[in-house]
Amino acid sequence: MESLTKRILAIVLIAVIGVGIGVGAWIFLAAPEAAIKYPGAPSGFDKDNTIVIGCAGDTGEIQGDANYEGAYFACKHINEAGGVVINAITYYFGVTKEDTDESNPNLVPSRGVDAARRLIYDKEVDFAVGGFRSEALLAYIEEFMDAEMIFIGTGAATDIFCEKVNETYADYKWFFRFMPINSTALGGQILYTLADFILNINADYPNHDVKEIGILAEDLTWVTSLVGAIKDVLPLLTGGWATMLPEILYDISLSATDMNSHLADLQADGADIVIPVISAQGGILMMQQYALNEYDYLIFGIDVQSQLDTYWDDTGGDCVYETMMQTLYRCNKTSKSVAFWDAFIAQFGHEPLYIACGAYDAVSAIRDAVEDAQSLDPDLIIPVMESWDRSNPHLGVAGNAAWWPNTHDLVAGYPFGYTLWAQWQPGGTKAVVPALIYPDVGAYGNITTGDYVVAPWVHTEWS
Amino acid sequence: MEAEIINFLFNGTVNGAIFSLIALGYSLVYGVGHIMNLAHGAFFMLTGYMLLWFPSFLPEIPWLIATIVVIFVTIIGGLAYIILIKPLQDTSVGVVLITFGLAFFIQEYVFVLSGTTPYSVKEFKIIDGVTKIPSFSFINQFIFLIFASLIIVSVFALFISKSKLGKSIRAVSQDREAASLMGINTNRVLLYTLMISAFLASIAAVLYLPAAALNGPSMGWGYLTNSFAVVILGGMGSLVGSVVGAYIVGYVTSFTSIFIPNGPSWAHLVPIIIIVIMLLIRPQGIFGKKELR
Amino acid sequence: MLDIKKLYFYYGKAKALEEINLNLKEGALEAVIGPNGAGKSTLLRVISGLEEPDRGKIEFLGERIDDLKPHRIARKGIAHCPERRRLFFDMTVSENLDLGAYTLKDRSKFRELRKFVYEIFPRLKERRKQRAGTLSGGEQQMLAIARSLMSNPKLLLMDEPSLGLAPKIKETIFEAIDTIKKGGTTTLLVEQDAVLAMAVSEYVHVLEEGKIEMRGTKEELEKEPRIKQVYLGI
Amino acid sequence: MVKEKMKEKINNFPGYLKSWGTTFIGGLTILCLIILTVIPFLSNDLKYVYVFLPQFTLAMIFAIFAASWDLLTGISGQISFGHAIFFGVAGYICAYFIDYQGFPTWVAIVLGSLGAVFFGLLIGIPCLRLKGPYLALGTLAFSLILLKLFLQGSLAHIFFGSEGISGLPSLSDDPIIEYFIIFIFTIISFIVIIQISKSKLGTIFKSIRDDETGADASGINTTKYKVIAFMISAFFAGLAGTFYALYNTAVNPTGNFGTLNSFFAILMASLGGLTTITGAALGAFFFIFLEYILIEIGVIEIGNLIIDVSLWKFAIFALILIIVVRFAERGILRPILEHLKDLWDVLMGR
Repeated sequence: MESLTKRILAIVLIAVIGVGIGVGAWIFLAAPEAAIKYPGAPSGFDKDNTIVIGCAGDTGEIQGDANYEGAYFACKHINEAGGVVINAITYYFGVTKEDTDESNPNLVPSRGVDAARRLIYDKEVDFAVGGFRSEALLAYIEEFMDAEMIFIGTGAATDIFCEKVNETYADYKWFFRFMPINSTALGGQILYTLADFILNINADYPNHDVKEIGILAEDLTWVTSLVGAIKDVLPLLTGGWATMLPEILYDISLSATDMNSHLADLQADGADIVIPVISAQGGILMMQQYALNEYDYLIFGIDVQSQLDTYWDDTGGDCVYETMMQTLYRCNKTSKSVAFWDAFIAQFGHEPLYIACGAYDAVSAIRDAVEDAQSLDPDLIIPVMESWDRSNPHLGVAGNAAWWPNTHDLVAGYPFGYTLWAQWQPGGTKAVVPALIYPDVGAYGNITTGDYVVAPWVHTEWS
Repeated sequence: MEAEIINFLFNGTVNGAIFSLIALGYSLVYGVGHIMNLAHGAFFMLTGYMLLWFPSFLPEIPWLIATIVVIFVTIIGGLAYIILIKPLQDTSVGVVLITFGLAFFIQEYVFVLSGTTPYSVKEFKIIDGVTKIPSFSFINQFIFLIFASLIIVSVFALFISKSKLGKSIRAVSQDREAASLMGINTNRVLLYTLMISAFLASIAAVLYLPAAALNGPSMGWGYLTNSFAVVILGGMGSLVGSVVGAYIVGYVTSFTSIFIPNGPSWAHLVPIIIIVIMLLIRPQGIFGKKELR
Repeated sequence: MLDIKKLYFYYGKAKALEEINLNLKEGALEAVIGPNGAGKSTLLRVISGLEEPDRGKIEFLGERIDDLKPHRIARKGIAHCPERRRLFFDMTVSENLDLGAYTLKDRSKFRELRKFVYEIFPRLKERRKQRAGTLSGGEQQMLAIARSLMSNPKLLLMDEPSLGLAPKIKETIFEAIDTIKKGGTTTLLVEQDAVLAMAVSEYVHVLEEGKIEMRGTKEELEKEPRIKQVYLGI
Repeated sequence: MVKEKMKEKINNFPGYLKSWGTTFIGGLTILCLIILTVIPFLSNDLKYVYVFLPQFTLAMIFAIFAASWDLLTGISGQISFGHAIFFGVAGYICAYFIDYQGFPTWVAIVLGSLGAVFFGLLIGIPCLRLKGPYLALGTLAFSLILLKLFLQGSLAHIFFGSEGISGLPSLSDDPIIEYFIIFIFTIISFIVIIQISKSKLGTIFKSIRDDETGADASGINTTKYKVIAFMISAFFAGLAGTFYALYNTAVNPTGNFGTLNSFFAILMASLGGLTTITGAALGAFFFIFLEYILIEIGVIEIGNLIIDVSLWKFAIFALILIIVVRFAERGILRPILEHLKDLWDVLMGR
């Protein structure tokens, strides 16, 4: 008798668990349609009339959030302006995001692949923007290409992607790069700027030869070609004036003592200018030791973290006098730049990161391309986007976007894609300083917003 | 050349000072309880982030905050032992897994609160500024760190050799069973050991990080790897070995970074290579004895 | 003083101790003899809490101690001088003695005890600054005994004090045991060398394969032919 | 003689299978296999096929990996904290031969796995002298060295640098076919690993684990068998590594050599329960789907409190690990099986 009760109980239990799993699965399969919201799109708007932009980035981290903010902000502006009309039907824009976990030091590429698939097959996005870490993007880009979906890169600078477009156009034609310009072009702009800067500053100090150039870079793949180019070309560009010190390629897990020893090493070698090529945490260590020791050289180069407005506080003000490449700052880079900058700060309470500018421009460009093509079909949209060349650029907030034929890569150089050079100045403000690659006053007004300030201790030492 | 040698000596010494503080605690815990505490680096990292968080709700008196943080981390070390490690201490895989879990949890918790953005905590510097000589400038906080480390290590050595608790710690590390026969509560001693170890890691962070930076939630692992190298070099559980090993690792790292071509990118491989070489040649370390068990 | 009732202990599934009954009066010196692997050391390990018995009861001064941790038992006044000495080899002789007196709170008692053990083992006094690991085997054994005396124990458990020692040193050790007995410390001695054990103790238990096979006073046992043959070699 | 025995075995096999199928473990295994076989066909929904189903594929890849770790550590007692060495090396070799030499995918998979075996030999021999935590440290150190070497930009011309190798072909563009390829390989791998652990070889491994000096004394060449354990384990870890590379269509240093991978193997195997082998599969499925569920849940809003669960996913992960390790020392597979068996017995009316 007892065993029978037990038996019945067990069967009931299994039935309950079975039904539970079934219901769970049903809810899980049925839910996505109802549950997905697309921020930015007008509420209650039909999914069929919403163009959904998928943001692939690292949720909760600055780059991923910037990508989302930029895309969201663009959608908001587009929708406020009445959306886009295709064949007499009004479409609005919405955004959605997935976490690719790209900025995790222990990057696991399968997360990015998973996120990409979620965007494509779950959120059913129409276009995707994002990506900033090449290793991750290299893995998940394949998903978008397999799904024949237009993907606009907003953060990764490696040439590889556009080389792939060039080599196997049929497989990769859905990829476009909106931000930043590729690393080769970036290298060129850095080289010209630096060469000009070295010669100018040397002229300012008759009592001191500014000629010894050091490089401090993290030992990762993206820097190798850049560092190689600086080493080989900078002396030539300065007419043999600049001499290069042995470059320091450091392990990214370095400590403060290591950084101190590298900086002291550069000092001992007699460096006058040090070019950092840093994307990760090394920058803060560098500036901290630099400010503390007041080393007798200038820091002028790439430090991605330094582009953030929080960097001043993060370093406790030690980043003062650092000059770095920055895609956009509040200046008249294009006619839209200043207005965008202010509106962005009003919306989000902080400055837009370069990825945010890229995502904003990318989504705006998608809108224009869709309108021109009068279709959502990538095969019709791609030719429209390809038609934006140097004679017919697409006006954005971060520059005039024009693509080289076949590569879907940005054209570099004023007035198309170029980077600004900004310096942290006492008091925590940043100034766009004059550089060879752009005029002080451009087509839309003043580009530079201040003059370069030589760190006072260096000034004393040199004069 | 002169500047390079000073650079090498100074930074090597600073490395040694910081590694010795961190590795000492690690080695102590291993020696006493055969506990491989993978959360040791996380204690170091957590201290740094607490220095960052606490000023927002405590009065901004640096030394007070620093003291509270150190006490906090010490208590966390103790709790980690009582709640997590003690029930598993007989299985080496279990201890490793649980301490890894703890380290991973602390790391992710810090990540959720502060992300991977680096931060500065320089308001906790004890001595600001630098001391300049013609060819080199010494960071004062680092000079202080070197002396503080030497003092702490000496006090620690004195404590271990003279105090009653120190003697019981040594007794437990040499023969746990015999120690318990003497009436020593071995688990209690292990608890104190873990707290001391967390305390040392925490002190190291308080002394060092203000002159450095919080380099993201995963920065603890590098110090843990260095601790491995140090204790493998000096001999697992040998305290003298830990200190000597720490300075050796410190100088070798610094030497590689300064004098070897392309050294900076190899400098962090050096401790790991030391681990492998020592394990293959002399697993018991320079000062260690062959394990009897 | 010590009362063991129906004690069972298993190593995994192997029976190590089976129905041990043992009663020790205050001030007595009793010995447990038996061949290698009979479970003599295990018995002491169970008493001092290093192993937890599977069944049975151990009472010390009327209190149950079989479920206590070793350090608690040590604090109750049971000192265990373990097999193979188990000294703290990296520490000096005097540090070993300090640790022996770990549970002792009274400083004057400590000094008194130290004087006492240095009297029994003058060699230790000479070598008090030396590391225990550098001592000779006999000296190590002396230190082990001295160390267990330092806690001023009510009951001393002594495990194979003669193991691996030269005959001459064995004698010294057993003279010391005799002195300790005269000092009034209750002692349970486990020893393989039956001749020596029986020479000092009043009452002897014979442990074979985990069971107490025989017991009696020295005189009683000496009459047993099996004891004569196997243990005394007569 | 041997042939006849084999023949007899083969002839008896259907009967054996039938009787095995009615036992509890056999029935459960067959049930699981049936479920795993029908799962791909349950829905045509794109999300189901492209997002949900690949989680199974991924879980199976990690199940092979974790099982290989269990073979080395659980069965043979050689504690490895650097299993990512084999996982990563095989992935890289496979990727290299496909991308740079144009080899067919399957040849590259075989080469990758064999490369891992070679590394098993390479790591196994020097690590022979080490025991327990020292061995753990040694293997960990080896994996860290490889990770750093592959990460260095200045060595990119040898080790492909931080960006690794990308643009590999998938096993199949159709997730269902990919699923079944991995499924078949998982079954084969598990059968082989379980058979090894039950065979004479497995007995030798276990005897080395339980008492190395004893095994040595009874005439077992422990050195040889330890290296064999390393090599077999490395083969399966390598197989999983090549599949993982093809699943991602790319390899990079942290993704393939990352210390986290080694720990994943340990976590999964010990969650399921050491030495059970099948526990590794349970652990792999548990962790992969835990992550999946946390991402699915996404943002929770409780009043004013907004918690992004997907941000907390690793913290929750770690917490679960701590709880499981702390309170379920034997892993969760055996207790679950025991309870299920009770239920089964009740259902069968026993």
